[in-house]
Amino acid sequence: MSDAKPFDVIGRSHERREARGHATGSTLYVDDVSYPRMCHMKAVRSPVPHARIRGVDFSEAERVPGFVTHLTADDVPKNVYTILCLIGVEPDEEQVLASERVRYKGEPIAMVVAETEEAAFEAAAKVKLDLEELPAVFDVEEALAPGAPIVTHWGSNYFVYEGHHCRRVRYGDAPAAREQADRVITGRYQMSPIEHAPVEPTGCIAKPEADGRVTVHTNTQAIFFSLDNTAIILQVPPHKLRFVGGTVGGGFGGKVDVIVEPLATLAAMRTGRPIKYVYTRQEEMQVSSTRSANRIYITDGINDDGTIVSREVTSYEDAGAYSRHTPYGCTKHAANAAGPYTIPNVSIDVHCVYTNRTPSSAMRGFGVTEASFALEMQMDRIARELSIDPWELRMRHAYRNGDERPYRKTTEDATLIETMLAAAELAGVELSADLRAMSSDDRGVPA
Amino acid sequence: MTARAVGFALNGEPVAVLAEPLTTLQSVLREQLGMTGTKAGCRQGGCGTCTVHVDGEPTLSCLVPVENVEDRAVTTIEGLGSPEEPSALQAAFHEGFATQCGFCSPGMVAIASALLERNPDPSAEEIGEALAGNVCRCTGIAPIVAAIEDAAERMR
Amino acid sequence: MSTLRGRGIAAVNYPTGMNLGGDPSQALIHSTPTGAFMITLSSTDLGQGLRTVMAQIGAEALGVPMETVHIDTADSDTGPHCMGTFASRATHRVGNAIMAAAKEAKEALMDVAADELEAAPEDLETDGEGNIRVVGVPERSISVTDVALAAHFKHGRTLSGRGMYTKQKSEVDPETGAMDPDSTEAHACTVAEVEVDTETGRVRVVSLRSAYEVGRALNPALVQGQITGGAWMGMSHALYETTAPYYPAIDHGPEDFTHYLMPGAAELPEIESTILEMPSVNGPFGMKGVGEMTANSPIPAIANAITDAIGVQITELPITPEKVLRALEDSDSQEAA
Amino acid sequence: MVSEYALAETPEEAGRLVAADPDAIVMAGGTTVMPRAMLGELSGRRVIGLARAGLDTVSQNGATTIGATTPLHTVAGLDGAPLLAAAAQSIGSWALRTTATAGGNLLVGSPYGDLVPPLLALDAEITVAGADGTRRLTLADALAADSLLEPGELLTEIVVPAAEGATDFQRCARRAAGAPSIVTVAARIRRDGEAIAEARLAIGAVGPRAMRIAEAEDALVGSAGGEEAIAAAVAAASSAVEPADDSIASAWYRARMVDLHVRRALQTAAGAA
Repeated sequence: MSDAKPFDVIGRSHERREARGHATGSTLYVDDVSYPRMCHMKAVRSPVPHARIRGVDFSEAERVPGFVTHLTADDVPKNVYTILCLIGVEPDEEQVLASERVRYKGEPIAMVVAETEEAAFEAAAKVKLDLEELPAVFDVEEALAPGAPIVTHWGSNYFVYEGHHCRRVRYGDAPAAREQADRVITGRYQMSPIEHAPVEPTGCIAKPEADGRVTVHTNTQAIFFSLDNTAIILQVPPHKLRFVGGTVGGGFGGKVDVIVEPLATLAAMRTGRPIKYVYTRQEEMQVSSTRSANRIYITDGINDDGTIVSREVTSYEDAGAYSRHTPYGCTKHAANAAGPYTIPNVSIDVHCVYTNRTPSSAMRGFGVTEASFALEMQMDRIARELSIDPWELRMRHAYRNGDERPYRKTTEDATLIETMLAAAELAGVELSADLRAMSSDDRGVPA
Repeated sequence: MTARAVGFALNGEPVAVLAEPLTTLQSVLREQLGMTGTKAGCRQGGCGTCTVHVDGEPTLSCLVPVENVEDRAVTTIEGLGSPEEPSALQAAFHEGFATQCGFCSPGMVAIASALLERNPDPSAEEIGEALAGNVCRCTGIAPIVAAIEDAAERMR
Repeated sequence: MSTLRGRGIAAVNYPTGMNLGGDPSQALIHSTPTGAFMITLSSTDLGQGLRTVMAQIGAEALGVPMETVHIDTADSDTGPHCMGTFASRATHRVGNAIMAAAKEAKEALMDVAADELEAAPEDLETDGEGNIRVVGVPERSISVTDVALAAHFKHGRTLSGRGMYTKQKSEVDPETGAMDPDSTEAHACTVAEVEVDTETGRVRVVSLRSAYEVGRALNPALVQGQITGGAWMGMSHALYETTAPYYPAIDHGPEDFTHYLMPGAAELPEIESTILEMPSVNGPFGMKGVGEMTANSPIPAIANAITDAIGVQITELPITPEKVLRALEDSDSQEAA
Repeated sequence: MVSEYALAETPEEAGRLVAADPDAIVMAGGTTVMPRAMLGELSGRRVIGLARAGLDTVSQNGATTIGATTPLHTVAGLDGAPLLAAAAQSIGSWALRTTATAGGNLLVGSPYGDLVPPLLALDAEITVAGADGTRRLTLADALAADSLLEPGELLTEIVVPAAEGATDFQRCARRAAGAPSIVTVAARIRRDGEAIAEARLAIGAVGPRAMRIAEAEDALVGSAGGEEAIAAAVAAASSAVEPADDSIASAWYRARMVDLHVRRALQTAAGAA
């Protein structure tokens, strides 16, 4: 390759366009916007992880000076939804506001609108909840065991993929290959639930316009996705809504949920006043979605020469109380659960499991981050048990261009080997000539 | 009527506001005085995005009632420089890719400018110690430390 | 106090774009009368630098200076549809949409320039500095501004383009899992070095040295920003972060940044990285999505380095000092037995 | 909204305001009160502010007298009080320390009161103003009572005698800066010849309150501060504390860190004494 770049603009480190505004505090974020007569909204949340709702009493809340109105499930036109309905995912199951039953600690039961933020907090705290606590389940495998408390409304604690209780990949015959293998190495790997922790809290302002439309200023990561879901939940024609955003103080996947916009829009339509709804940090930390805490079991059939002949993966994604993006994440996980390696026999089961936990959802790399964590620890486990150099084990199995993936796609942009060689060089790791001669375009067999 | 008039100097100019008891300096700055460069990342004293200077001392404006700053001098990010005339520190931040989403940047600049006023040649450790209360979720912090070192160099 | 050192590696791939596709994005481009180009989108800048990179793609594809290209984004009344900023998709999807829109807009630009220069459009080129000239005859040149003025006030033509990119949605075979989950794959490999304090169980990440294969780095500083930030986040995931410290129990969930732990400046390792560019088949200018992947290889690399240091594999995240101490005590008692 | 924020202008006024309204919330720096106020939790309550009451002076003449509202940032910069300075510097962040106060740190409760173990090790006393005048008592005695202050009382100052002997402060946390303590340990050892004549050991962040470990001190006094005596002191500390789980560390881990950091603190102090 010649040193001269063939481009004028591409490949150059142009200054970030917003950077000057960021460094001087002049960039405007959602919470920096306010309007005359703007009200604030806060949530009344369940203090327990699973309960029947017997009653909600607003009488004391209504007496707080500045109280404007409250919202409950009865006010939400399509209160039960699922965010991925836009790409055909069913069934609807998440409650915008809980009615009859709460399924996780922190689930919103009602909203309170007040003239000031402090009054909204105070009024929300004064709403009296009459809850009958129910047994809860927090562990993915316990949730699938017989007799577990049932989280969903359809009677099982798992998502159904076209008639299967998990998302599956079957390539070759992994159990048969394992039987034939010289040895079997298994591992159990557990991710943790992780908060996106954007420094800017999730929030929006919904402002009614004179022409009957509502303008929503939001820090969503996906303008139309949020608009369309809001229209569906509120059963209003989408053209009645205008969503404005584009400047987000960190997302990491957490701002692909559509929680604040429908509620603020509903309150704006209700009151005729601009409504600001911004999460507190406590809500961000404990109520907003997390990364799923996958539990991943890997069983590999391996021959004594270090060849992995089969890989079986059983993974449990902890969706928490509602699906959100987890059914999608499970499929992405299933596609990636064998790793960037060519293994002739692969069997993958990824379960989307419901528990009484805060729902998990999209987060930077979800589905793959968890798979990579487990797989790369498993590769090390194999290397240690067989006393094989971990570089060699990986590079021998690394997928090559032209290889078929377990999901039956032919590889065309593989560069794992070249990437590993570059990392080894950077880290001063001396690799053998055999390894250095490897290429993603050549299967080759090291001597 | 429980509101009280409070006067203080904001970025060198006298201002007076009418505030209900225990209103935070943060909300007075943001909601009454239009100084939205002071951010509200947690309002628990844990993220550093609301850092301002009170009589030169770095202070978390979410923890301070505005009544406490009566007759004092408050400097916000807007008082440290502007897009047209950024301070050396602000220039080092934007030129050095020390901002990503930008939400932590004003607080980072505020605490760093307090540091450089006291210590024109801080070590990476001293910079790190100064940044202990300021959360950045995007950059990995290292670019921010580098920008502060760069600014110190520019100011010498 | 005794310190154990260890080194670990991890190699990962990462798919670009929404899993299974079906995630369209559009771009509209038009010129102002004086030749600035407005690119209208509905995409979101999360801090990764989307506006900057989209302007770079637009400027390169149009052949005009970067400073004359503006990004107007995320107003559903004015911007065409975009699925959103997630799944390492924005630069790929929206960038491809801009490429398509720019092609159309540039054709209009060159057509009008050809009329003005009395030359054939195919004989013209942009110089990237705001001019269009006849190839090989640099003195026969016209500024983009003059072309735009002529287009508006003389020819009555818009200099505009529409672009859309979508990867057809793939259905999953429910029996076999056959599917098309990605547009291209980026790659990363991290070598982590750690020190483990055997008395406290604390892990110090000494260094993270990584190679990232990103197709093409459209803006190397912004790619580096993702890498440095992602490496930090990976380290944070590996050693610190959890909303449920006693998972699966829900007790003692942290509610603030003081208790929700992430590494600070004092915990930063030495981070070094190499960027490899092996252009993809279908990304704009060969790019691959890099935003999410950067956190992925550091997590298992650190975990593997800890195994290397202490001789026991800790397989539950985050790898807290307590887990390290328990692992050390368990292995001691096993050895004693 | 709170009903009133009454800012005292003098120490005397502060004392009067607090004595006259024992139900009021007394606020020094405000680092724990303000977030609660923001959430509307203090609605209708009266708050007495000490920010302008002149309780923030420090004097050093042998003993160090620290006004109750002295910012931790000031304590962290005190010359000649290394134990206190180290503990203060380890708390929170710079911008927090300019606001959080020494007195507040005594009253805030575990796991935040990192100043308390050093003060206990130094035999600090506190001055308390009440309706019937002021009283002076040792911090150790105050902590042994049901509550540090009686209703209507105001903490006005902390008096720290000049340290005799050698001291050490150990802190265990997940991050070098800005993380809550898992364990804090302060030790002070004075020798008379070879033998330890006086020993202080105080532990914080482990249970609901920081505490002096008298059994551990007894195990050291009279000994040469060798391994055996330190081991006995560690064992005494270990059985005296009642560690709890929180989001930062489990009771199991805390217990181990108590042992380790008590040992480190005693070894350092005994070695330097």
